[in-house]
Amino acid sequence: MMKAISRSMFAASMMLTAGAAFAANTDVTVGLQLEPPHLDPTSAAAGAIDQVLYSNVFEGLTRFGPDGSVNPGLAESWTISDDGLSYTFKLRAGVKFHDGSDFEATDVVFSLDRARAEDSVNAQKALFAGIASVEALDAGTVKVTLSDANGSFLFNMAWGDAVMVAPESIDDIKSNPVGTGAFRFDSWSRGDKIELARNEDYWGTPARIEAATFKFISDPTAAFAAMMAEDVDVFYSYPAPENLMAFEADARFTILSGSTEGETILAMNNKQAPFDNAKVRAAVSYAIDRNAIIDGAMFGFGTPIGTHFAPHNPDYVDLTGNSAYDPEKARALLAEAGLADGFKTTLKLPPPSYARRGGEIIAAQLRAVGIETEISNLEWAQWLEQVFRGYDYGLTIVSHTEPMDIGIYARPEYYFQYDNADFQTLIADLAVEADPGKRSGMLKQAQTVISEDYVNAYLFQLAMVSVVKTDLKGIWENAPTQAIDLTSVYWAD
Amino acid sequence: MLIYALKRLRSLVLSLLVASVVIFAVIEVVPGDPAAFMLGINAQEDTIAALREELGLNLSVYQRYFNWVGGLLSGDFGISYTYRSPVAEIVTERLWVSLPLAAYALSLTVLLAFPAGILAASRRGSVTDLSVMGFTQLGVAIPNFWFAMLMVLAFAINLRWFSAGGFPGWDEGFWISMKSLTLPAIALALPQASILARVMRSSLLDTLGEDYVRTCRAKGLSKAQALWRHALRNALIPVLTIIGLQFSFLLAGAIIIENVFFLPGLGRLVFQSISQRDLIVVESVVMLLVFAVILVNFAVDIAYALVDPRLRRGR
Amino acid sequence: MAEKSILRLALSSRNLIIGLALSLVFVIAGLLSFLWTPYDVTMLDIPSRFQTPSAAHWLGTDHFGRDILSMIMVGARTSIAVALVAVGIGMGLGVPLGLAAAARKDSLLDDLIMRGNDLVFAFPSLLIAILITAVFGPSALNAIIAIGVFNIPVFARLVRGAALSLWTLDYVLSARVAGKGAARISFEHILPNVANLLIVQGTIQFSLGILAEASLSYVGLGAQPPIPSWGRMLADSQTMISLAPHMALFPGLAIVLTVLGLNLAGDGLRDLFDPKLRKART
Amino acid sequence: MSLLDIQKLSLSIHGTPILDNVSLSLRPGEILGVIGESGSGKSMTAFATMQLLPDGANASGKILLQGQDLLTTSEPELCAIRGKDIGMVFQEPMTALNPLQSIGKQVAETLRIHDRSLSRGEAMRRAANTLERCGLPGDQFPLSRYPFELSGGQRQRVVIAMAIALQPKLLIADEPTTALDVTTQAQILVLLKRLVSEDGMALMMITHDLAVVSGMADRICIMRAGKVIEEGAAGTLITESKHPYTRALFEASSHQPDRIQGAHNVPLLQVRNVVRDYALPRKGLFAKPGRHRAVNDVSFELHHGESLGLVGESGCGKSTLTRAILGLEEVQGGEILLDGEPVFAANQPNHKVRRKMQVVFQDPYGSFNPRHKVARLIAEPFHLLETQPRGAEREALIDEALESVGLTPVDKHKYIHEFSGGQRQRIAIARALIIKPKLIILDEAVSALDVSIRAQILDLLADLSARFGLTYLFISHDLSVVRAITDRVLVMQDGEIVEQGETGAVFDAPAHAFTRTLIAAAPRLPDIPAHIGDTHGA
Repeated sequence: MMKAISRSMFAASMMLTAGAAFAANTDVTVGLQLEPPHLDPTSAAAGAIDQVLYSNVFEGLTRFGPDGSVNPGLAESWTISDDGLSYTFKLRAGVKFHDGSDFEATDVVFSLDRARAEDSVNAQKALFAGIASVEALDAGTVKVTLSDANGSFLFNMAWGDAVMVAPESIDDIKSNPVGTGAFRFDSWSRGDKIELARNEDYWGTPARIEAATFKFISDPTAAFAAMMAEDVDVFYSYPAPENLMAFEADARFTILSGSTEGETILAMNNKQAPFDNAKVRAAVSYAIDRNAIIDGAMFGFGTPIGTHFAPHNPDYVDLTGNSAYDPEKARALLAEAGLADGFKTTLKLPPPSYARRGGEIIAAQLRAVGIETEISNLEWAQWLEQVFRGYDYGLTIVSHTEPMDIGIYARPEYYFQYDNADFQTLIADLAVEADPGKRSGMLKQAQTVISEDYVNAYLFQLAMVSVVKTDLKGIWENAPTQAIDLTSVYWAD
Repeated sequence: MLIYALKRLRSLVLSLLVASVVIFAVIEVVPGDPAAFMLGINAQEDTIAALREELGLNLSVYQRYFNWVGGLLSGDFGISYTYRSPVAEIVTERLWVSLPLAAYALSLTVLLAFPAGILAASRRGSVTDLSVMGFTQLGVAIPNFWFAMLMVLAFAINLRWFSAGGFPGWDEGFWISMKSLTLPAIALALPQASILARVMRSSLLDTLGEDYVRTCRAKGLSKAQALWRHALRNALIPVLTIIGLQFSFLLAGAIIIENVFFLPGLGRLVFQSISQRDLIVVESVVMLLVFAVILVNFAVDIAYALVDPRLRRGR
Repeated sequence: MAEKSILRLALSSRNLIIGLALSLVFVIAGLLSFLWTPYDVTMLDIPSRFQTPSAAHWLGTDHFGRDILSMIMVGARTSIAVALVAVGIGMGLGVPLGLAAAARKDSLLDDLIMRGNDLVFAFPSLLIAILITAVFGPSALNAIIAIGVFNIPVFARLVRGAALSLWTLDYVLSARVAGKGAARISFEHILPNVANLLIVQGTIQFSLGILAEASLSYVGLGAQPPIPSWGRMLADSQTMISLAPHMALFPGLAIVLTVLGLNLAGDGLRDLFDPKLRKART
Repeated sequence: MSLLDIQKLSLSIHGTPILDNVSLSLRPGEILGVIGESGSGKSMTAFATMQLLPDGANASGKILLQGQDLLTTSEPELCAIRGKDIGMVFQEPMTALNPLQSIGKQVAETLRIHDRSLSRGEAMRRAANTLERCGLPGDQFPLSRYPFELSGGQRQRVVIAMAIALQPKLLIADEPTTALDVTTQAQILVLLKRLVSEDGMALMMITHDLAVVSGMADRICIMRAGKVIEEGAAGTLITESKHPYTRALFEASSHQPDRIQGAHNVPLLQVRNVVRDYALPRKGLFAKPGRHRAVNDVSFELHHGESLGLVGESGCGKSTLTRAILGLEEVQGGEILLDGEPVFAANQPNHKVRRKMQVVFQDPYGSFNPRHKVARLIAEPFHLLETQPRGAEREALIDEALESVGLTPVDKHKYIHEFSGGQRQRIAIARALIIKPKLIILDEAVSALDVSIRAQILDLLADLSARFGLTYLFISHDLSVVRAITDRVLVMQDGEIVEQGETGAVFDAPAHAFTRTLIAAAPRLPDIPAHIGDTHGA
């Protein structure tokens, strides 16, 4: 309901200002920390690709709203069979790709078949795993048949990895993406910026701005300077929270602080001694002062969590009480586990500052209860190799930014190696459960189980802080997915 | 002259060959699978295998080496793993930033170092000499990235004379681009100019002490004439060596400065490529840089011959 | 005229004195940090972060509320140890190689050693250091190796060049007449006479090592936290430079002063050893 | 009126006194020989006249050139005088020219610097004339030649051309022939004499070698330790001077040590058909490296107790031959036997043979490792022995060696820099003696020494030979020394022995053309009346 109201208010404000023509400000420059490696959202995990292209250039059958809700996208509407196994999508009419070709049912079949093919290099292939067949009933209708009922299929189809591509332009997609969105790709000077131009033939409400530039500034100091010099209009997911005070004090800028899907956790290697002992895991959890970490590493931006679930989700349960900061109790638990003198372990940290800074704070907090950590700072590639695939670690800090990913706790081979048969059954049941009430209950139960098993130490929900010029309106505050939807961005007077 | 050049050329080719083996060998052992990196943490094993196949990572080491070297020779640097576009294209794009930056910094270096070095040498022991020596001593000691940080603080954040970084692209206009390269070029040039000024000074002092300078004085040349007409050209030989080294350093060693000023140059490309395990880019760029260094050394050798008749006449 | 020369003599030794004094300050600070620092550098005190210099914290505190003076003291230890060992590697391998190359001038061995040296020189050093740490993981040890490798050709070349001119001297010929072999001559006659050069170059490489260590740890490839290092302190301060400039100022000054001190000391030593300059003076 | 009049010139450099009240004068067209041993201040007198003194120099007195005091003349005026009114020629022709500039340009520069209006072409034309006058005709030595393409003597001609291009009134020549071979020296001296007489220049000829000036100077000035000892007309000064230092100097120059002829007819060293080749750097990329034959089919014998001279100009192969005899390098043909055994056997230097010979080198400064004490320095040859003496025995041997060369055992605790050049050469001899060899090779062993010191060392060598029955191979370019100390002499040219025989016979009646040239070129002192020449020692 609230959504609907805010949507109509947006629409109203757009109507009011539409008459005024802005000679000067018809474009926007967005600062981003990471540059996409290439421009195909369907064949890489890099979030930067989605940030630039999702919903701006590429669209899927469904799409995420600013609040994380799933809305119709290129599919105008759909019907679901009673057994939940077949979805019939009715496509929007008159949609054209940027190269002028029509968007038709065959394109949907092509896109989905490509993503789930044997030799597919889609980074989220699991999203398509349940699809048994995709067929075009006519030019405007597609039928997708699933092998098992999947309550989150429509949600899956909204992901950036499930956007619609055309066979005609697929060969060049990595350097010249052709989609159906409100913006078309214009140019890319690698290492510096990507430029998008408004798609004048857009099927829906055309974008308010004429051109958008994504500028890649990995260095936080440079980001600060670029923002201060007004070289960029908005810095999305600003990388250095320590500078936010300066922006707050400056009337030219507004800070948007929203939630993300990023549960930041101190992951423990559940199969490696001593973390195979729940008491030790509990001790670690009690030894950690979440507020000190949020304050010290994130300068106050972030919400404490007690389980692996996003606090903005209606099904969230606050379980922080299960592991409130209590060093005495941590020491007692260690003693119970036979480790009264503490122990030594490794703490492997990927590059983001939440991990690097948080790691130093956690190391100090663990040292206070007798746990010595040897910190090694890793690059992502090394982290994937050593921690994620090699299980060669004791502790690590990482933010899980995929939406609704509590299911990873049901995968015993997942890097923290949590193996709980009851939990696995619970998640399997959840996947086939369609009833919203029951689903909610099961989700809450799942949160509680992993919290009470102290699988990991749950730290905080990553905040998404963006610095925006005060005059610039329509930037999403929250980040239900890694996207910067510019379709409704505009300049106020 | 020709024989001399051919000899140098032969050792150039030999060095390149050895360098290519070394580079390939080093990069082969870098841990971290590019395919796994690209697909992230939700990827499935078969997807990664498919990508490895697509990238040609499943071939044998020898095959990959020969493919790579063969490609280099025919101008085909391969396709970047992450960017999925030809490495040659990416590198060319970056060279348009790195080369002008290196050239700019080198010009500044020479423009600062030559007058300072010559002045100090010609007035040895004077206040000028002492202050040149003092400043250069300081210049050598300052880490360039720290100096860059301080300049950003002063000129970009506080005074706002320059933008803190970034590169608008040459299409935006020559002067705008040059302006954005100015702070980085100064940060790079300051330590190099200090080194060069010191080399210039000591080299010039050495030649000023040579017998033939005394001969010139006996002919009636003033100190300044002896310096400009005779000592300077002789003093240039070690200076040329240093300039050669500095150019290659500026080309490759700008990694940190490029990061501080977020310039889309070669250094940053390599740095990013290493962390993204885009090994083919790393290999090719390192090879290119080594080639540049060796080529510059070759050019310096040839320049020696132009300066020094003894080499020119094949002795 | 005469007073001027005395002045210059005094000045050159003043170089040495100031240089040694500056470097010693940091050596002593580093050594002292084993026994005592004003604050524990591993203890975080987030509420008192970003404090500017005061009586309690002479150089202020960093973003975790750690005492910057204490961190600089411990960082001195890291920087000096890394640079010193890297110079050791360079000398330990470079000197024998240079001696061998000079002893067998124009032989295949000489050619191999010198070509190898050229090759190492042709590689962009910082890049290779980054690659090395990418291969073996970031640590102080790998930083040492990465810096040390590039010191080898420096010393090899220096020693070869100096040794070559020594080999033409009559006392080496006398030793050969006395039946001494190349190895023995190298260690008895050549090495002691290049020792001065080695000390001077060693000082310079030492200072370059400090700079290199700072660069590497600045990009995160040096000593790992919680061990403080000057380069990482600068890296940490970078995003906070407008918020807390003192965090960037003091570690930077520590680097500058140490390097300056070592360079001055090197210059002073060179003046002291260089027979050409010495002859001009007496 | 004097052209140059130096009055009471005193000079100190960085506070060290160099010249003390030096007064001398030169008339137009006159040749003045300034003679002195090292450290006498003769070169500094020249540099003071040119006003090209090193930093830190402080001069007082007067240097009047045609009445103008050069000490008070401004630097721009001095620049106008140098090269135009005074020209100067230096000792070391190899380094006196800018290696990067053609000889034509360098000579033309003298002309153009003093006459701005002179066109480049005209200056080059006149440079060509000047070079031709100096014996470098344009058809053989085009102006575009670079210094490295010329020999030492030719370079010295270029330096002279630069100095006389403007026909200055005064030419200063600072040891202009010291670095040259005797034959070249003779040519340069002839050239200087000719130019002086043609242009009516005055010449200040600075040298350590009396013989060089005795034939050409009008007047001679003897300097010692910064002072002028004696000055006078050349003829009378040489023959009639009563000043003890002058007399000692003359005596030492023609010193003849008392020697006992003790040669047996038993060969000690046999050199048979020795050939020594060097590889030259490759000419072309794929060309085979060329070979240079440094020693070509050389044979001779050296008998027990004999003193054999080996004479030749630089580059004739005598050093190469020395190294081959010492067993330092392998020969490509022939054999070298010492006491009947090869010095180089099975590609290995033969230690057993080597301990029978030792060597004394030319340079008293480069012959010793500056970081070792004398005891260790002279004990080095012990390495050749099968059992090295230790402890007291070793000390005794060191003491004995030092005493035998006129030093004291105390000296063994000193470092080499504490000794003078002459003392160092004694230490070098002590080092050679310590293992009691049969043969000592003296490789230009006295060439770097001042005449008075040289005389002492020659006496010492004669004495040692008598006491220990030593055999000497005396290698030198200096004919007078060879004549003084050897029984027989070998003359070497281009890697071959062109003449050998009794020293006296060869010198008095040279058979080979080269020997004749060599002997004719050697400067000679006029005979000194015997009654004065009796004074011994110094």
